[in-house]
Amino acid sequence: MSVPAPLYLSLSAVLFTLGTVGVLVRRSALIVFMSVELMLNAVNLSLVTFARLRGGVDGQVVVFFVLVVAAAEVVIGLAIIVNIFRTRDTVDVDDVDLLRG
Amino acid sequence: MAWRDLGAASPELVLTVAAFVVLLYDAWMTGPSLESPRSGGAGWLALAGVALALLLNAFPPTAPVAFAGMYVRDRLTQAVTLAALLGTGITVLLSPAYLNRFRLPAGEYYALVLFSAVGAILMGAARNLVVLFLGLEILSFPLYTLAALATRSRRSQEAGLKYLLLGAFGTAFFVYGVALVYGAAGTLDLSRLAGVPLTPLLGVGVALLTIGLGFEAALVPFHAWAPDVYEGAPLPATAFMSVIAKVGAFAGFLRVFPLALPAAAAQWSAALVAVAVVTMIWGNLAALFQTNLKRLLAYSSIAHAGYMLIGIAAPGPAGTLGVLYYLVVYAVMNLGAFGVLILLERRGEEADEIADLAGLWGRAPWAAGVLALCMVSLAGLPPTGGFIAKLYLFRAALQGGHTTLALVAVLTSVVSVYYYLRVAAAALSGTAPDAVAPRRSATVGIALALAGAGVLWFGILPSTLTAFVQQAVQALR
Amino acid sequence: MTPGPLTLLLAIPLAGAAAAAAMDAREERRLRAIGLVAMLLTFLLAAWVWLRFAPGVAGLQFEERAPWVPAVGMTYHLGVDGLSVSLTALVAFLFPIALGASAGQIHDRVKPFVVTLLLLETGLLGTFLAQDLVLFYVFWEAMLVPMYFLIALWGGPGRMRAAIKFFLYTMAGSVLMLLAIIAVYLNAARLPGGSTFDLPVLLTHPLGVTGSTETLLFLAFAVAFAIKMPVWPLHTWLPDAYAACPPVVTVLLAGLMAKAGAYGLLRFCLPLFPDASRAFGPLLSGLAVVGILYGGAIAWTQRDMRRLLAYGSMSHMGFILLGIFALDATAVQGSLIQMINHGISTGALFVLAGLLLDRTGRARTDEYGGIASLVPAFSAVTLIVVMSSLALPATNGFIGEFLILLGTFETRPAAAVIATLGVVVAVAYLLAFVGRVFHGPVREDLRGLADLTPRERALVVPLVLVIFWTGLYPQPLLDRSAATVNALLNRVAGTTAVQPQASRGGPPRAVTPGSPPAGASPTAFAAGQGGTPRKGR
Amino acid sequence: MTYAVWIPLLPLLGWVANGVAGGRWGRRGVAVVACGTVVAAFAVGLAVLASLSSLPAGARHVEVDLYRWMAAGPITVPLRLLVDPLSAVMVLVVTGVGALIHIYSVGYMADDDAFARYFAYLNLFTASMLTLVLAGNLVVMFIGWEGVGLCSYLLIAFWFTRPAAAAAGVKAFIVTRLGDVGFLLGIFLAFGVWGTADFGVMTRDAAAHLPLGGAAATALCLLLFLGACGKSAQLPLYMWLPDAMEGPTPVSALIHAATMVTAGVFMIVRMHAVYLRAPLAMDVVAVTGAVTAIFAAASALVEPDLKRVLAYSTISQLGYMFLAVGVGAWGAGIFHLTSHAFFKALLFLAAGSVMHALGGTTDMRRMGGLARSLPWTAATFGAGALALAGIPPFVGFFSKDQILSAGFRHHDVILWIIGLAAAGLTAVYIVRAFVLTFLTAAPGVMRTPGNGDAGGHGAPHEAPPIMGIPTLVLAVLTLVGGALGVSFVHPGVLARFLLPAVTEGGPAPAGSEAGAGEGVLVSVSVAVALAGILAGWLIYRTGTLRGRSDAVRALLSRQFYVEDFFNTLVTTPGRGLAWAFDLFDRDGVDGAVMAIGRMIGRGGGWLRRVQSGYLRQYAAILLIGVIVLLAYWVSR
Repeated sequence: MSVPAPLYLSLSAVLFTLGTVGVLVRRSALIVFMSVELMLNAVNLSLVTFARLRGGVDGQVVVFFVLVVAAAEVVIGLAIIVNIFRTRDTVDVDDVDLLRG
Repeated sequence: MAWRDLGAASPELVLTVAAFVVLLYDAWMTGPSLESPRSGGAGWLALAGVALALLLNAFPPTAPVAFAGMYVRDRLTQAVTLAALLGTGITVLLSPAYLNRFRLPAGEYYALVLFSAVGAILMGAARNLVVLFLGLEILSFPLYTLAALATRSRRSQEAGLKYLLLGAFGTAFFVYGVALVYGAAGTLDLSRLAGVPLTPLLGVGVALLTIGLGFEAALVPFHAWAPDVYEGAPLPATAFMSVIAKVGAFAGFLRVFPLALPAAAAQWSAALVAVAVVTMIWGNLAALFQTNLKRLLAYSSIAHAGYMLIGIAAPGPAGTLGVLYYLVVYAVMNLGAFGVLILLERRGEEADEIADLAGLWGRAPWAAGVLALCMVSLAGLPPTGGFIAKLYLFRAALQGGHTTLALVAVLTSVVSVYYYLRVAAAALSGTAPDAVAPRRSATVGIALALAGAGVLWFGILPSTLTAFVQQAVQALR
Repeated sequence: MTPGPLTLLLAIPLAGAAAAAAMDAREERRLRAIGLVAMLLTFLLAAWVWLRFAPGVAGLQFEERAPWVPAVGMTYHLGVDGLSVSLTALVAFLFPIALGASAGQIHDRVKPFVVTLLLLETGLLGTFLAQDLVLFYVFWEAMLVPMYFLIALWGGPGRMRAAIKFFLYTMAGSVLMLLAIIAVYLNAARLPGGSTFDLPVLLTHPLGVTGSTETLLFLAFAVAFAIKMPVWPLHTWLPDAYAACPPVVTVLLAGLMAKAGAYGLLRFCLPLFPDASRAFGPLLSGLAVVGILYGGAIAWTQRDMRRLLAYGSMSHMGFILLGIFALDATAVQGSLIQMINHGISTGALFVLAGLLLDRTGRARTDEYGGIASLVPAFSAVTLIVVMSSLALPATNGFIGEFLILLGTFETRPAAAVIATLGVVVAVAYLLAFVGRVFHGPVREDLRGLADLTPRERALVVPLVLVIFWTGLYPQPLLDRSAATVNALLNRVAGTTAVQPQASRGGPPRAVTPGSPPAGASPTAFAAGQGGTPRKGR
Repeated sequence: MTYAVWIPLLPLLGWVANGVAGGRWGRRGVAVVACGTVVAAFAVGLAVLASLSSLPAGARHVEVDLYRWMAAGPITVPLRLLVDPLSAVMVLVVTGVGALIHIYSVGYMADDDAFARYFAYLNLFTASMLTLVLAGNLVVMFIGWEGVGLCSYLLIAFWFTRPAAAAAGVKAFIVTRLGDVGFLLGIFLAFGVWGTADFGVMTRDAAAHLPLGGAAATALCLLLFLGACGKSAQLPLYMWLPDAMEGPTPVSALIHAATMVTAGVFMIVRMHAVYLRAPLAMDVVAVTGAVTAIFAAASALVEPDLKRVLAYSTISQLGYMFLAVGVGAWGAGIFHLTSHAFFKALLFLAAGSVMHALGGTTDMRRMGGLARSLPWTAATFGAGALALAGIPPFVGFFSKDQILSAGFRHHDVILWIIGLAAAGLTAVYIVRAFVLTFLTAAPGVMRTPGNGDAGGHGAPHEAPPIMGIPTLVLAVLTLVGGALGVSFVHPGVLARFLLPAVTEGGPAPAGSEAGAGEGVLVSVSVAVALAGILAGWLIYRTGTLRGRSDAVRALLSRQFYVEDFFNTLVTTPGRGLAWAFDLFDRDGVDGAVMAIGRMIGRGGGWLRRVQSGYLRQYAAILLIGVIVLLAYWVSR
């Protein structure tokens, strides 16, 4: 249990970046979605680390909110993605380009 | 949790309760079939909720700070609530005609609208980053759903998807910002942030907070979702999100920047000035040659976000006054503009091209008049509220010594006149053989009358609203 | 506060607009009647104000002041003085004529036309009455909006483009003025009066801006007004707008709106920024001279009737600018009276051009020929108006140009000498116009052209009468502006504007000559009120 | 003497009456109103003259203030009339000759459709001219000055459906306006010097305010003289007058011979006290006059058009007048003005009768032998011609002689020689005109009625009495008018009467002195005139003298290329400049503005392309924002 806090934070940052890259490079809406979830969980890691550092519980409380929010996001997101799949038979975000200009 | 706390949050509670009542009513009355649109009662219930919330908002609570210091209902909250409720109320009035015509599930629609309003108000009342985060999410989730509400419209679905994915992406940055601020300051309490030294970590956190709020406000370069979502979402949803997202985001900006971080003003002000400049230029230029009205208004709303950001970027009482005044006026004038579009329909589709406005004058002169008036106001021309609002913001910019900001603001205003007046002239220009037949709707008529009157009132007799927001500003000092 | 005559002056056309808006759009005759009644009532009230105006008083009269937005120092402050009283009357005078002339031109959407026209009248009157900077700006910009719609909705070919060009061009100038207004207001925070937009209050103390700041503020104001006038080279919106406008609206655009620009220079630029006004006097005089000759020369080349008159109008506005920045009592008086004259003469020219366009639909001068023998009365009236534009003595145009050039000759002889050549250029293009349209062989396809109807006679006769009245007996107009102009020039002459001894030539009297009427402002032009003319040699 | 205001007011009322209601009361009514007002003005003029004569010589300077016209700043301009011998004489000339020509016009214009308009204009002209001569200050004079210019334009272009007439009117207006620029600047300078442009003040205080030969005096006089050049058709602004002959002939008689064109001379006499302060300007006036006199006389030699011959003659005679006033012979100048008014009006009216008889023809190559069918006309024209040539006892002899002798005494013999040469040429060209018109039997006399001008029909016949009688009256005046200024009893009646008006503020004018060798001078000038007549007769009647040079002929027929020079130097570049401005305005000034607009528009188009519709690109844009913001904050 002697892993120093900066490493947690760094891990968090790396995970967050991975998520970001995932959003940018993946074409499947589902994978993009998962990447966002990864970003959120990276943040959670940071929050917990900071809470440990600061010795308070604020950060850990926030984690719960973030989890709830992420769950809600999934609910809405999947609904929409399913709906899109029904109308277009694809979840490739690059095919979703009716609206532009 | 004391009753006093609930009393302070009474407008939000009333809206939340109203949202649930609407859902229950909808489930009760319409039965299992989503196709049954006759649910006018839901709209009235929602309206009653908004009205009650407005009434409660008029009374300042005995103890403004509530929920263990996480929530505050001060004059600023009241002003934000006013803007949010005005926007929500007018939206509720505008919607029934459209919902019936396009067979959208009214109960869900109204409930989502009310929830979203709660989120925006909560952002105005946030005294803690968690509350701000919650407000932001409560604000935006219903909006994602509203955008995708027309389940059989590919455009609506596309709008929903883009909004959701990009919104989640933005939210992630915001949450990361919350985490870093917490890490740097050791607290989530906004009122205690002022004394914290500005470390790079705090700076990065603040920057990430900016991204989340900027996304919701559609500031460049976090704006890219807005044009597509505005165009694809059902009209009343577009109208509503154009207003409520701005109210929430700028309430958040006010809570975070001028109020929580006054000491670091020099640092964040420069960044926000740059964002404001880019936003004003981008929004107005991109709007120039749009032919789709929803898209045009989307870019317009981006531009207006840039104007409002002036009030944040040039901190001080004048800036706060300007933002608050602008929010109220913007809610009224933007909804007035969208309201007229709701009346238009061509072969069962939205008639949202500028060309569709031809002949509107001949069929519905008053609607055309209100549209023109709102366009004039959006363009910031007297004697409308849009002018006074811009005047206050320019004053703030110059007072803060941001001459470049003011210059960009006025010059882009000139550019904006090009597209606003094109729309106004199209609406007023005579008769056209294949003119779109505007629908008649009493509630929309009332909403338009309210919007038109409001635009003129805030422009010709601005002293009442000015005094109201002035109190909000003074109470903060 | 009970509303005074000036508030009423704004309220009558507004009420007329409301009444017209409430009427059935199909009752066109009654709509026009309502509009005409409102405008005539406005005119009667404006005439009453003009007659009751006490000459010899430098300050504001019929003043009305009420808080508007006290939180930000905006006041509802109206008043007339020597600069504005006659212009106000001119506005009220030209509107009924324009509405009357529209009967043959505007056939569709009569209701919004009447409403828009009345709103425009309110805007214009407000521009001349407002004494608060923001209030002024509100009217200044607000009048653009109805004007835009008048061009865009009722104009001829190319109207949309011309309308938006007009709007963007003029607005680009005025938004900078808005920033300058705010800057003046913020700057006043350091002064004893505190931050306020109230012009007379601002003028009770020197503004305290100097150097490049004053230059920038002055330019921001001046450019806004220069575009509206327009001043070369900021004029290119004008030919397009004038040519695309419905002719009756051109009457208002050329006859009245251009004056708002010149008026703004006198009302704001000169008293607020006396040092910069003096510093930029030579430059602006030079631009005026260029405008006179350049506008006149281009007018001569034009074949489109309204473009010809448009450039001619620009040339004439050059004289007004020249007079203003001669900074000489005679010249400024001349400019003021020339504003009236230009309104009447150019207004009349466009009324007549409109009547011709209604009849034939021909915009180009070479599509006419010899119509003087077909429509003698019309031609006679046109000739009188043309002569007034040529500044023929005994017509109004002469009084203005003579006083302007005479005064300018004292302070800027070179500019005056070159500008005097403008009277030759004016002859060239105006007589070319008369020659192409009225003289020459009669075009057979114009046979049967109708002469002035009784209604049209009723429109042009007042204009002709004013032309001769001003030409032969301009003194009532000159008397009304004398004291204000003297006070204004004393202010400009003094480096700090408060010390009366700074004014050259003659000891300034501290007391207002004559008995000030009720409502005369105690604050207006506190410097050298009613002082003797600055001019000396 | 306030009633003097009725002198201009009466014709003005005639204008208003005929202008507003001329169509209602028929030709007879129009004629009565028009002629009646002018005759009445003449009567008032006589009364003014009488009451002026009853005053002591020193008090013959009455200012009539009507009201304060303009007062702005330190400037006050009253609407002031000045009644003194000079204006009284001018009033009588204008109203007298004017009345005769009005009456003549009733016959001449009898068949014209625009009868009422014609007389309205003529009345307006008379009113303006009377305002000009009665003016008490330069500004009021400018009312009349411009008013007569306007009427000149209107009447030259009276038959405006003829492009030539319309163009001639415009030309006249523009060229005279060019001179008026000088006049206006002169007024401004006067205000600069005296603070007023009042004749009384300027005359009285000329010496006090203007150093002799100073720049101010010279500039003022030259500027005013520029105005005079335009109005009186002197070099280089003469070119409008020959073209002005497009107008009806009575108009040419009244405006372009007798009255308006003499306004410049009158103005200089009015301002004589000021001119005396500027010897250089005086010399310029005299030299310009002399050169114009001989230049125009030479131009008249080859002119085929009868009226244009008379026009050049007018220019030439005006040159004499300027020569007179240029050497300070004020009285002689006014005397010649009066005498010229008589004989030149006579010549024009006679020419009008010819045209009337020939249906509007003015080309002398198509005339000839008219003495037989038009004996009265030939006789009256002959009287005028002799007066023009300066043959005693016609009035022209006396007046021209006074000018020449004044020029001789003005230490500058060259002026005298030029004047003498011009007198010789004058005799030649007028004999030529007379011979070609009335004597030589032309191969085919033009008989078809022309369009527009007075309509004669059939064989040439004498004009009706209403045209004949005014011509006769003028012929008589030409014969006996010399009595006004019989030079053997210096100073003449007219000169003596004028003396109070032209001596104020200056020394006694040169023209009034009796000089030694007067008899010799007279003999020389008569001899030159007679020689000219003889030469003319020998060339054009008998054909004895021959030998022509085409080069000289071309030179003369292009009037020494003055106008071509003017066109090349001023008119054509001016037009080119105007078109260049037009081009520059559209592509330069407006082009720059529109380029800004296009640039903004292009930016908008580019930004639209950025909005590609691809979600991942939007995310990338957002990320760019994130990176920039983070970079900013980290770099703080």
